[in-house]
Amino acid sequence: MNQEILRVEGLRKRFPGVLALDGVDLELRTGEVHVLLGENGAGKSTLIKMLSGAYHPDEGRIVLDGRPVEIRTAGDAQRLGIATIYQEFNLVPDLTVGENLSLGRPPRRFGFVDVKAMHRKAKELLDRVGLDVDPRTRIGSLGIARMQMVEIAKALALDARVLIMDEPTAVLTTSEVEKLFAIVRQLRDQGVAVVFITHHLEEIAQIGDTVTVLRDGRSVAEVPANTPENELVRLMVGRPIDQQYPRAAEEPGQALLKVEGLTRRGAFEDVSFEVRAGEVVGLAGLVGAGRTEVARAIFGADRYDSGQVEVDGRRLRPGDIDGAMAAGLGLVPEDRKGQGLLLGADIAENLGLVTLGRATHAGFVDRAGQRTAAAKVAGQLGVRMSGLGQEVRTLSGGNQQKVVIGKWLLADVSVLILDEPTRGIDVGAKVEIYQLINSLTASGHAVLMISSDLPEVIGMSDRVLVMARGRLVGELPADEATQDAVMALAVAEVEGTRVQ
Amino acid sequence: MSSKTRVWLSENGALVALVVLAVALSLLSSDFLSVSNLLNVGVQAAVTAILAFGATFVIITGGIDLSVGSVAALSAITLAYLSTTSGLPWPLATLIALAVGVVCGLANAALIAYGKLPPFIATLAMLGIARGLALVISQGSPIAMPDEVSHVGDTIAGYLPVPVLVMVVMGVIAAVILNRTYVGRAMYAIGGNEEAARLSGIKVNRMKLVTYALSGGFAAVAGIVLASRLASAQPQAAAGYELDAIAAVVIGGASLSGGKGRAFGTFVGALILAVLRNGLNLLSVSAFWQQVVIGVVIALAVLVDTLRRRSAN
Amino acid sequence: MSSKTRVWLSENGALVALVVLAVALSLLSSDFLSVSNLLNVGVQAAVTAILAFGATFVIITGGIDLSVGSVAALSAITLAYLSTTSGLPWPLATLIALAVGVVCGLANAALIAYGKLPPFIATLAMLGIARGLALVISQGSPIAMPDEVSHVGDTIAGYLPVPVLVMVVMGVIAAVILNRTYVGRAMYAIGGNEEAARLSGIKVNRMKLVTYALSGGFAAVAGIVLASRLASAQPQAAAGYELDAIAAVVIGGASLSGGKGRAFGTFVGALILAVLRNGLNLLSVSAFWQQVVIGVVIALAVLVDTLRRRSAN
Amino acid sequence: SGGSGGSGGTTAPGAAGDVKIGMSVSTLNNPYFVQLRAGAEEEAKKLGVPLTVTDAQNDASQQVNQVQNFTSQNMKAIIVNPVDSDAAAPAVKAADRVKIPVIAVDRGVNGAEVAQTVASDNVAGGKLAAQELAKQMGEKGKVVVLQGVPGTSASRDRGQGFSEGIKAFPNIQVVAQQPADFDRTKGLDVMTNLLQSNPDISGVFAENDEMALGAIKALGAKAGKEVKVVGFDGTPDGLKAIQAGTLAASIAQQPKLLGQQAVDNAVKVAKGESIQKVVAVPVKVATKENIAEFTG
Ligand SMILES: Nc1ncnc2c1ncn2[C@@H]1O[C@H](COP(=O)(O)OP(=O)(O)OP(=O)(O)O)[C@@H](O)[C@H]1O
Ligand SMILES: Nc1ncnc2c1ncn2[C@@H]1O[C@H](COP(=O)(O)OP(=O)(O)OP(=O)(O)O)[C@@H](O)[C@H]1O
Ligand SMILES: [Mg+2]
Ligand SMILES: [Mg+2]
Repeated sequence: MNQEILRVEGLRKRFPGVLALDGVDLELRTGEVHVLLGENGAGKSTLIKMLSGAYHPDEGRIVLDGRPVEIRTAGDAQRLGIATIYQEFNLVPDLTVGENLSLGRPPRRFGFVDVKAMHRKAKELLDRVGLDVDPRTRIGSLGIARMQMVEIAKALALDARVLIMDEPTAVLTTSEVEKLFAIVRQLRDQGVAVVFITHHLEEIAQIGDTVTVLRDGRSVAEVPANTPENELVRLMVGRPIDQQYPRAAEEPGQALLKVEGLTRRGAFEDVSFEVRAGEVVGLAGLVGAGRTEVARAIFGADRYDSGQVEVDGRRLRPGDIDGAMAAGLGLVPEDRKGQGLLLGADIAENLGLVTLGRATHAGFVDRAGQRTAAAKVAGQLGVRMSGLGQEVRTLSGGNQQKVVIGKWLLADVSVLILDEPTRGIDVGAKVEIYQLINSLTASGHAVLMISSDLPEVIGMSDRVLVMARGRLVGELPADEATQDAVMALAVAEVEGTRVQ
Repeated sequence: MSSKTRVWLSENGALVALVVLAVALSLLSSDFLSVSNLLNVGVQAAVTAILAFGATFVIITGGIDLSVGSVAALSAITLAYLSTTSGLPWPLATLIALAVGVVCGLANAALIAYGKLPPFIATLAMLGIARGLALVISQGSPIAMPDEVSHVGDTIAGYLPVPVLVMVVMGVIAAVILNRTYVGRAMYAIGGNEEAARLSGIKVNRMKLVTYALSGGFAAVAGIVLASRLASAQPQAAAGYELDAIAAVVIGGASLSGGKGRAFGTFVGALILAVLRNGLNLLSVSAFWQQVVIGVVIALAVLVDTLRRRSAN
Repeated sequence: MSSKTRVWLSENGALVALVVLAVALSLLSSDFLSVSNLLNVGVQAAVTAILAFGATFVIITGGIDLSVGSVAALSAITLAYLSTTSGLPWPLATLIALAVGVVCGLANAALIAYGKLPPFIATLAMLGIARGLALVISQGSPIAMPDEVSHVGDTIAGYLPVPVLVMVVMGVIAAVILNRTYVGRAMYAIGGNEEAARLSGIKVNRMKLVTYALSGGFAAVAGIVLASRLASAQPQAAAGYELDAIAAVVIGGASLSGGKGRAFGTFVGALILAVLRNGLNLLSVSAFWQQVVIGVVIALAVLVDTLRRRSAN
Repeated sequence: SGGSGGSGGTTAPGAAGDVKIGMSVSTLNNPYFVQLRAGAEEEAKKLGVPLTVTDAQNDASQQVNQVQNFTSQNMKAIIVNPVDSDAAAPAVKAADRVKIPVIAVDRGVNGAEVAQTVASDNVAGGKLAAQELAKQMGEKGKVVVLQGVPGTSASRDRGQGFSEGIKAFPNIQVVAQQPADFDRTKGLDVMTNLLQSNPDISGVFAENDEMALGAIKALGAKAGKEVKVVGFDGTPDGLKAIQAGTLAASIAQQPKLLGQQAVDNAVKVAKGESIQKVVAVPVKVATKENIAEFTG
């Protein structure tokens, strides 16, 4: 089986102000899962975008089946049997799941689109990835994890020989990851070559065969996937990391966030909990458990039917973001592209957004002051950029995420809700963010952290709340919160009711 | 109300507004609800509707076409000039006139797809260019349409006006293209997320060529219908119709940011505009107040729709 | 070329087009490059530029304002009517006229922010309403402006035209608002990603009120300048100027999808349009060809800019 | 065949209240047509007939729509002020089919029979303008022409009349013709621009008074002295300018009289009376000397 199928030699790509790739080599064999590892901004996505026809290299060549090939468009890549799941979703929100699955090549009869066949095919693909949605559902109405599963199904539809996946697990919970891995193994066994990008180191040993490490746009090593995590980290970051979850628990103070009986019909019911000063409370659950909905309702981004929210003793009016912020509440949303960032604006502008009001005196904004503050937080988070003036759109995914977090760190709110805060962030930078969370709680702030990354929730929370089907189903103190315990709670409630 | 009905209504909100408007008018004016008047409304909606069908394609891709009125005039002038002044047989002249519309659309698309011009600017330029060429060709004077073509403005069997027929046919064509063809679905994809469309292997530039060419072609048809109704091609015909056409599309539920829109909605939008103008004439509303009333009713019609949709959610 | 210069140029591409256009015209016509002619161009750009500054706010938020021309006319008619016909003192009449512009803008914003109407529809409705009211108030005839206000159309010290002065002042105000104030920065945020702006604590609806109110206020100023130049307020003044204003904003580098745009770019865009019209008059281009030439030059101006920008990358 | 369209035979004479009349005006964005409407409305009030006026906003097809709508309303007579003489034919034919008489006012209708045309001749007016301008310029010098909206019949006819008329004066040279769209602001801007390239002109012909008033603004102190401006229409503002001496002359069309005559005859034809085929409302050259005739 394992003969070479694709080879990349000396690939170089320059963007204005950055040398994104500086001579990358990569060798891909059939029937292997090849993991690309590297810090945020190392050049992973740029590399795969040149294989998929989204970008064109400045120098270097791509060899497929021993012959050099030119991949100029997405169509070229598809014809060569290369399918790609991008880090950022490439779905059309207003079209249905079925149409997105056959985007660009709908089944046709007599020249007309055959809607029935389209939905039939879609159903098959959805079954394959174990996603239980109607092909007629609008993509825009799906949660982010379901969208990711649709993306995966869409790539499968191509029956490719080379399948590239750019951080597919970043937004998935454990059970979806399991499903995904089953699919990947199956494909690998059929001889498909898979390129897999992830920042979850534990996944590498589970699914990978070979690892190529990228650093600063260069390929620095090719190692087997069973290389110890510490070693991988060292190769990637250039130094070892002693503690992945450096949580320093505090003595909790008075309750800063109190949620009582929060209910919105069809989304969540009777959610009550509190978060105290100095505490990090984790909120775990399966995809679609309703965690995001609860967080948005608390913050005032969405309405709710009944219940109440108090921050620092002040009762919040439903649907009043401004009031929530004034009371000292902040929310880092899960969807950075849709809800977090002004993609066309620069980094300074984005980082200053939440604190815009505070930087305003008599109607005028202190932009110099904002810039200074932005520079500071960008430095703290290690945002890899050509300057504060770089358009956020052109940042790497992980660095975009850092910007979303950074703007709230600047706001210095007393209660910060983080929804999937480290999605797509590399190990090194994660530790930086955890340190920042620690310093928040050390200064008496409270943090509610929603995360689908179980080790993270467990490693960083002082208490873990578990949600299932819109209800809080349990609470575990830090020392009892193991992956099994959390999953047991999250799944127990679901299994009885879900129709497969 | 069954959930299907509700979904259907929420997708066809403009229709509700149209019905309300029609009921109100038939109460206010006894002349409104006669067959002959309703056919008048149909005839009066025809040109805007046909232009608007073409604009629907463009708007669904997230673009805008300001040139439709001018292109309509240019096509009609070309037809009249070639057959009347140059003596070409009318079928050939008609074909060339349609081709002129398509070529204008292609020129728009080339500027947008390859020149990366914003659609607003490219089609604004074409608005001037096509109008200017219409004036140059006609030397500023109307040109008589060939009689054979002018029948397009007539009435069949004494009651069925041909413009209404043409409007319906063009509407069906637009609906089929949008719902059932590759190009149509690609338009939605491009308007919904151009980058995703491109990365899914859709040839975005080529699709844009088709889209604007369709808009140009529809404009040519509209121009011919308009000139036939007047039995003469006017160089200043359909001036300012672009805003009406776009309004019809947006009233019909499309979004100017792309990805949304339906031919039926556009049809209803064009009818709302025509019913409104017809009704104000029937009610003898003073000329100055008419513009005010039209403005208010357009806002109300769409407002009712959005409020209803919000309360449904 | 230093990298700073390059960045500056890529942000001010329209300026390059303007310079090329000006050089071409000064070669073609010896009359173009005189101080008096350039001041003429300034005067002729003034009304469009002021309208366009207002439209810049709206376009940056991702909206569109089609009502600016009508609102300008309504404000001017209000001023002239109140001071001439009703005998109000002119400073009071002027204040009320400005308020009328602001109120029209607020009405637009209310429909958009709270009624969730697409900006295209809300402002199209206002286009009709404001124009209709201007006709109703004036009974369709021009009204003389009070002499004191008409000085706004004059020239100071024999050479500096007041409209140019007003344009520059309004431009500076627009630039300061956009770059330095909370409202301005919020406009960019809303246009860049409305949901992200909302989740960052920006009161999106309130900001939209301010945005459209500013646009209405600027339109009122433009209307007063226009009427002062003629010493009479015309009910049909500035009809169709909305497209010119939007074109100026887009030529100046703004994007109709929001988040981008600068007052200086808009200024250059308005100058390009004025220079073009002035040049065509100087060169005595025939009436029919003028529209063609304007169309071609607008397309070329923006094309040069986009191509240059692409080759820079 | 003046009464050819008469369908009102059944209407009892004197029961004027039954006689509904519709009138479609080409545009109301111009004081001239506002006056025409005013004349019509005054006359209708005097005669006690309901009159509906619509504004076609210079759009020929909108006008056809309005006439069709009039037929739905069972108007007894329709007055059309054509946006375009050729394009009005189908509207007239539509009315003809349901036997409603049509009166054309201000502009004629080509290609369809109307019961009556009440008009002043634009081509003749253009000629008169040329003669008056030449006279005031001493039959020599340079002239510029401000044209109306390109492609409109008013612009065509007046322009044609003027160029024919001016040919009789070999020492007068037309140095530029530029469109200003019948608009006062554009008249001002275009005149300003033309003065840059033609500083030595001594005459201006504007195809309507609005543009003439704009041109006068552009000319400043020169208007009425070094440069003679002749306008068209004789609007109130135009007449004021003649009194002030800045406008040399205007070809006055007496729009009020046009409106009056049209309504008067529409009522007659609706009642089945026979009317003349053509009513020529005279165009007159309004100058400072005879201004009293017009302002009275
Ligand atoms: N279109 C672009 N214009 C300018 N710079 C870009 C562009 N695309 C990527 N870059 C830059 O290239 C570098 C590599 O980015 P890339 O997206 O490949 O990183 P990555 O390894 O995928 O990181 P992550 O783990 O955060 O996704 C980054 O510094 C990024 O800012
Ligand atoms: N495809 C769907 N159809 C209908 N409702 C859905 C669908 N997807 C999600 N929902 C609703 O949204 C609720 C929450 O979804 P969401 O995915 O935001 O929750 P979450 O717990 O934050 O999960 P995630 O891990 O995706 O953030 C679900 O309880 C469900 O009611
Ligand atoms: Mg990446
Ligand atoms: Mg979530």
